[in-house]
Amino acid sequence: MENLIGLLVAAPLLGAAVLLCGGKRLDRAGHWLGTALAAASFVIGVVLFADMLGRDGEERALHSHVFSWIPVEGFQADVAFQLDQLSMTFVLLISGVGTLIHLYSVGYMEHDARRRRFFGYLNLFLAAMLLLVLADNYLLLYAGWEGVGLASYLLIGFWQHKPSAATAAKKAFIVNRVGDMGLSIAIMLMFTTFGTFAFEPVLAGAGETSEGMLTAIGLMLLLAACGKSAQVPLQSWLGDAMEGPTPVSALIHAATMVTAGVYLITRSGAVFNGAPDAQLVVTIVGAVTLIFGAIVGCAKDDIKKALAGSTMSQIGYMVLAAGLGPIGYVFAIMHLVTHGFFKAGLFLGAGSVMHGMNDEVDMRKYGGLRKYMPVTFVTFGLGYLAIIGFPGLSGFWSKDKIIEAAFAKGGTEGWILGGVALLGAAITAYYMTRVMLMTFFGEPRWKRDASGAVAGASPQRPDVEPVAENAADADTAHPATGAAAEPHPHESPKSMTIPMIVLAFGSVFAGGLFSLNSSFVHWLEPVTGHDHGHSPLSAAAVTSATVVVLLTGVALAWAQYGRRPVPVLAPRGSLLTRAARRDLLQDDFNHVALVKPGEYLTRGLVYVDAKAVDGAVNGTAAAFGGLSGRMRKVQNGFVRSYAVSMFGGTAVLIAATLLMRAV
Amino acid sequence: MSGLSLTHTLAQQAYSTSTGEAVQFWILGSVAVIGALCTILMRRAVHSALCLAGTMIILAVFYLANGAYFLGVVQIVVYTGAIMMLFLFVVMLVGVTAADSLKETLKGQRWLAALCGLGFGVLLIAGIGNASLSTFTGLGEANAGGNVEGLAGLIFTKYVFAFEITGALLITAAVGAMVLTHRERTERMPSQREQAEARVRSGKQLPPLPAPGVYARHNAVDIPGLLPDGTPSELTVNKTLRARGQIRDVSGEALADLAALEQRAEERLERDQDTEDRAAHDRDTEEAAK
Amino acid sequence: MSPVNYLYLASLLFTIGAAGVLIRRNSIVVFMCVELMLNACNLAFVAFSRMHGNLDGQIMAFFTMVVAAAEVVVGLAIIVMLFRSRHSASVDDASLMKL
Amino acid sequence: MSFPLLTVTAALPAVGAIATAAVPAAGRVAAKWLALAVSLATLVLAGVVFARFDPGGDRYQLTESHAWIADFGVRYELGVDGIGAALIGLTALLIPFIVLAGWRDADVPDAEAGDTRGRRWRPTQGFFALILMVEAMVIISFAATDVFLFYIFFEAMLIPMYFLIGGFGDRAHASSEDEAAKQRSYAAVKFLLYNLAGGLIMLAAVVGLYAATADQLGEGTFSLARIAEARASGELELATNTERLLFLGFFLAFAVKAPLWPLHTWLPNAMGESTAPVAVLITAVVDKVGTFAMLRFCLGLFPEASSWATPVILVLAVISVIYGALLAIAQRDIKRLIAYASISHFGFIVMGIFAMTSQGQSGATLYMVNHGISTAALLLVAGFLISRRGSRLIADYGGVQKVAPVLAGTFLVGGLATLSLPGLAPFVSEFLVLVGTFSRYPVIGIVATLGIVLAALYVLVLYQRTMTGPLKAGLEKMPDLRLRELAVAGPLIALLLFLGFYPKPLTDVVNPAVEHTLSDVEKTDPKPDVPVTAHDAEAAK
Repeated sequence: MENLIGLLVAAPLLGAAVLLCGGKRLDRAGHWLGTALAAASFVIGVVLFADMLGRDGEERALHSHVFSWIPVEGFQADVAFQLDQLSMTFVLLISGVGTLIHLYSVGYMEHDARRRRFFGYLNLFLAAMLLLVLADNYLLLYAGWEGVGLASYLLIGFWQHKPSAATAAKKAFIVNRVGDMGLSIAIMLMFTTFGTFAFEPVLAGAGETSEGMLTAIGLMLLLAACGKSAQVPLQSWLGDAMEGPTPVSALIHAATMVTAGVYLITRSGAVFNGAPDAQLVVTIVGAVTLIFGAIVGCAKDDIKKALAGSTMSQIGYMVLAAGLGPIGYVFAIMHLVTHGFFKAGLFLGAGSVMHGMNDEVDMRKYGGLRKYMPVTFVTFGLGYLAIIGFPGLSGFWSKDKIIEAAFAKGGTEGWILGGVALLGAAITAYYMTRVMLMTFFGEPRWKRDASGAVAGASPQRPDVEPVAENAADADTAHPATGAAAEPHPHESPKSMTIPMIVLAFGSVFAGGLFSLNSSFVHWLEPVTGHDHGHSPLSAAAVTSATVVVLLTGVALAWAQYGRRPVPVLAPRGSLLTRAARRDLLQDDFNHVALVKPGEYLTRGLVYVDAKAVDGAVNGTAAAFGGLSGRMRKVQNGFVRSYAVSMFGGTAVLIAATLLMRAV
Repeated sequence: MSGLSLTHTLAQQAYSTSTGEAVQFWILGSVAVIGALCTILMRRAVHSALCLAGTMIILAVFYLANGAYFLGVVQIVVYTGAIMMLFLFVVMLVGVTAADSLKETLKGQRWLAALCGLGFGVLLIAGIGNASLSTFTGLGEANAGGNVEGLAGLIFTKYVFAFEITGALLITAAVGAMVLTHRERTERMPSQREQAEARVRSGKQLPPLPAPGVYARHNAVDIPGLLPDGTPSELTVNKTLRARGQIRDVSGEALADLAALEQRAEERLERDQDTEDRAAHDRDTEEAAK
Repeated sequence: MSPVNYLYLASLLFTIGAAGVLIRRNSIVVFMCVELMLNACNLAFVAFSRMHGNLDGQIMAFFTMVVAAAEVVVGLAIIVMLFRSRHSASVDDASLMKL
Repeated sequence: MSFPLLTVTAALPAVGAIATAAVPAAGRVAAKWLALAVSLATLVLAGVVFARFDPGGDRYQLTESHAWIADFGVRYELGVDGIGAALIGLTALLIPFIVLAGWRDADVPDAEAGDTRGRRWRPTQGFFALILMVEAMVIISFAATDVFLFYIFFEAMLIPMYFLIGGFGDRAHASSEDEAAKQRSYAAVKFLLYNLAGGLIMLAAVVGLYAATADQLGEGTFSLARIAEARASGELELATNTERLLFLGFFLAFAVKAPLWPLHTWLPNAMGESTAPVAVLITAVVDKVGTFAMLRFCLGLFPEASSWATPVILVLAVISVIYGALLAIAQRDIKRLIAYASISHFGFIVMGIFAMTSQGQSGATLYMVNHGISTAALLLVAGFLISRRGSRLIADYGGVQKVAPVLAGTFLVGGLATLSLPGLAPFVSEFLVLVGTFSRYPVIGIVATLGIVLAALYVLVLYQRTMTGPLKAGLEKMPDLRLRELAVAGPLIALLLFLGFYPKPLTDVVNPAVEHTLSDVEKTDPKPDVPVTAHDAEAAK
């Protein structure tokens, strides 16, 4: 059984290798190969899952040592896997949802000349993510961590010829790098403290070291988590990441990348438990991001950006929960899984909508689509209900638990966090309803504006071009949008709808399933530990509060977007709205605080290098040259001046002799 | 007794010199210095040479006074006689009149020279001054057997090798001088025709230069011939004379002579005139008488 | 009067000669100045020989004269050559060593 | 006396160089093939060296020792420890790629080639001969265990390098050809002067070492073994100041070669002006001699002085790391950008060496190898790119990936290796260096970690500007990698991946050598505060 664990990672990795190195001859079948390998890793996962269920709680963890990676005196890094319940949860989520997204992409990308490479990247993404969650030491996790960063870079920038895409990809990678720096420092701290960085000894030894050290490690880990999970202050890349093809967004947001941070924190629970200050910071970050993302989500008209905002805030929920310690870990993961389902569903739905509206993303140009794409409508709707936490659906169970846990933290913090969580729930309900209404209800707004308005509108996929076509003129003409004068909404092909349906099921039932005599809690308890805390409010009270706020949110949204028609051109909006449209000025801040100074610094250094460092050397050289030039003048070739010097020299000699005799 | 007086006189001679010598030293010494100064300050090499010769003669006298009789003579014969003549010879060869300006061309050279010279002199004199030279033994017994013999004794015994070597040196020098000054004609001498062509090419004066002197009234080489208008022509005089400015320009007097000549011719013609009148008048009166 | 004065005179002449070497441009005159310096030395030698009461000093002077003679011969020959080659006796014109 | 394997390994390229140079002007292609064959044969020999080296064995193996200049105790002593073996392997490995990549760089139009100005003018032959000559000298310096022997080749290396830099540049990058030539000769002279200056200082130190040994051991010696033995037996006790001065003498020379801030300014010129293969030769092969020598000679000969100087050197190293990265970001010229990146990486290497921990030094050694390979990959591909457009300016490129996806892909992999992405070789070494430094000097370790973010910046900015975005006019016809170029890029990338996932073969060889070095300087790794054994991990469960 242990040996299978390696295969989990190996399968998609193999796929990536084959697809990327395979060359054009794989163009025809490549995507199916990729999907198959993703599915294969899912199947293996299921097998292992079954096997794991066979054993009881404590003995479920599997270990497999593959080979010794970096053996240096005292520093032993192995490629070794550890499959416990936590990892298993992720494996299933990643490979499952991942496979669905592969399937979906088959349809979504079929017009794309570089579809083979796209699937290669997708496989790479899965492989890296699986490596991340299966590693049994932090260094290997780091490898997966960066691998995810790379894959996201490749996928976000998949349409490289679009400067915006390339920039977004670079941004994502670099912001993540900042997080990675945190992770590597954390690993170094572990190494110097414990002499190792394998999970088990570190987490076991966490109790024995000082709280200060634990806090340091915890904060560094948090920095890493912020990078990957797009938490404030490293959230800025997430929005731009929408430049990637929609399946990528779905993959990044639902199943893989952004969840890594939550995984890291939960995995390192022992460290955080020992460092309350670190935990507090985690919860604060979570809470802030929660609101931040929600507000951004309210303002965006781009459907994907709106969903991105929601992702941000949902991850905020998870981080918040993870920060609560043993009370929250389980629910963080649980919300992560349910969120995996419905967010994937939502994104795929959004993608399907765009697919139908030939890549229009502006919701203000949607409207009344429910008649044209029923399947999308239903699945998207279910996802919507799930995410706002409509009682009975997945989101409800997980989010409700988190809010409870937040209150259960106790003390003022408890109240504040709980309040924030509730507020977040309300806002979530608001903006998701807004998305829903603007997209599927109301009268169609895409007919109203003259043809070409849609065509001209910011195209998402200008790259869709016949394989044969000469690449050079691809960015001058965009066949996909250029051709279509007018949108003709239609339902997407099977390969796209099926995954959506599956995910919809997930988003409806998963939560309930998990909460059934709290099976999920028991499932994870051996790994993360769990305690119920003592909530100042009864569960019922919290639940009802949640329901109330979400209804208010929905009502507000309905009042604004349901009753009166939605203007096609966005109104100027309040200051907050405008700020939120610009992601609450995060980029402007970064630009002013980091980019500009950085540019000046580098330019200045170039000058210094040329003038000061190099100049010092050249200056010395010049000085010598000048000096010798002067000396040269003395050798004027006139006998008499030589004679003078001789004569003077004699005089000096005599003077010297006299002095000597005088002394 | 007498021996004692002898030693006494020797000591006397040893510690100081006779007053006569002192007088001679002070007079000739100052002259020598002046000569030296003139040597370096005269603008014409000839004058320098003459001054130097003078200084050397004075030095010869000093040698004699110092009991170096042989050297004194040699000084006069060899130095003043031979070497200085050699100098003069070369000066003539180079051109006696080439008076070089004493204007300094090298920047600061003169000041440096003055400074060095001054410092050097001062140091030297200071050195001699604080050297303990108060006591000295005269050449009394050294020259006892005669100065020349003494020298000869030394030269042919103690310094014989140096002597031989100097001999060799002299020979070498003589040969060297010849080699240096001897000019080997490496190329064929240009024929007359070639010279003529060269002259034409260089646009020089083709016919021989006009002879000096005027109408055979003068035959001195230092008198320029006159052009038809009576002005003197530089070409006719040797350029050395020209350089020396030793040209006697006689054009002026030639013209004066001409004027005087015409003057006299004038007078002569007038006188002939009135004699004829008188003659005519006489003839008339004779005819009237008849 | 003490014969030391001869030494003073000698050094004076020597200095004058040296100054002449430095100041004059005409190579012949320069050469004369060198001679002057040599003679100054000779005077000093003679005076010394008188002071020490032996003739070695005079021998030195003698040799000096011989060497000076040789030197003059060669030197003047060189001057003549120079004059032939560049129609000038100025030492400053012979400054080919200038960079 | 066993078979002189090392001598032969070094001699082969030297002979090959002469043979190549002797090829007549007509046989240009023959010369190329000859050079390639020789370099491959050398690679085989180096492989044998690597295989024959027994990690468990003595410190120096395959030793050869002959009296050379008896009067000055100079001996012809060769021998490799793990570090030397690894680096000889690297050198022999890279040269064939360099030759292959420079296949056309030295060609001149047939009109010029052959008999010009009455002389037989054969730039191609010269180019490859010089490269082989450099290889020979580098191998000797990696194998020399006699200080004087090392010094000679350390310096002699400059001569062929000078001609390679000054004589061969990529055509028409500057406004005019002679403008380019002027910059080239400037770069070459700068390179020569910097390294000569360092070398002369070292010479003084070498003489000083001789004097010291002669003074204390009776007869002067340059032999590492002899000196180490004397030091161990207490015969040789250098006075503190003497040792420090000698150390500085050696270190300066190596710091110029390495190059370490602020002695680095020759590198960007040299790498910028020379052709890509020569640039690789500079940064990936020749400069390694500097860092290698720090490890073998500075630490080996002057332990106390080394630990005395450590703080300053570490600060300089970390400055190099950050400074190089920042300047790389600001460059407009692809090659100069890579050059500054290399400066940053050399900072890491020096940092690892002087952290005096086994992780640091093993990391540094791996870093030398990995940086060699990764830079070679990046720079050679960049060279292919430049040769297509004839310009080194980043601004002249854009959207290349549309027309030349494979080129773009290989370029990206090379870049990712440069920013040390896990799974590619440089990550292993860089992380080892960081950990090794951090465990003794946390602050420096953390500051250096900034380097990985900056690295991401300059690599990705470079890639974005050249490869992505709309296609720049004039690039439409740009061809993708040719077979020869693939043969260069492919194996290098494969190697990067292999060493990234399985560096064990290297570490096994390197670790013992590092242990020896550490024992020289009498340093041991700092112990963790709370050592956790697997046992109490079990207990905790």
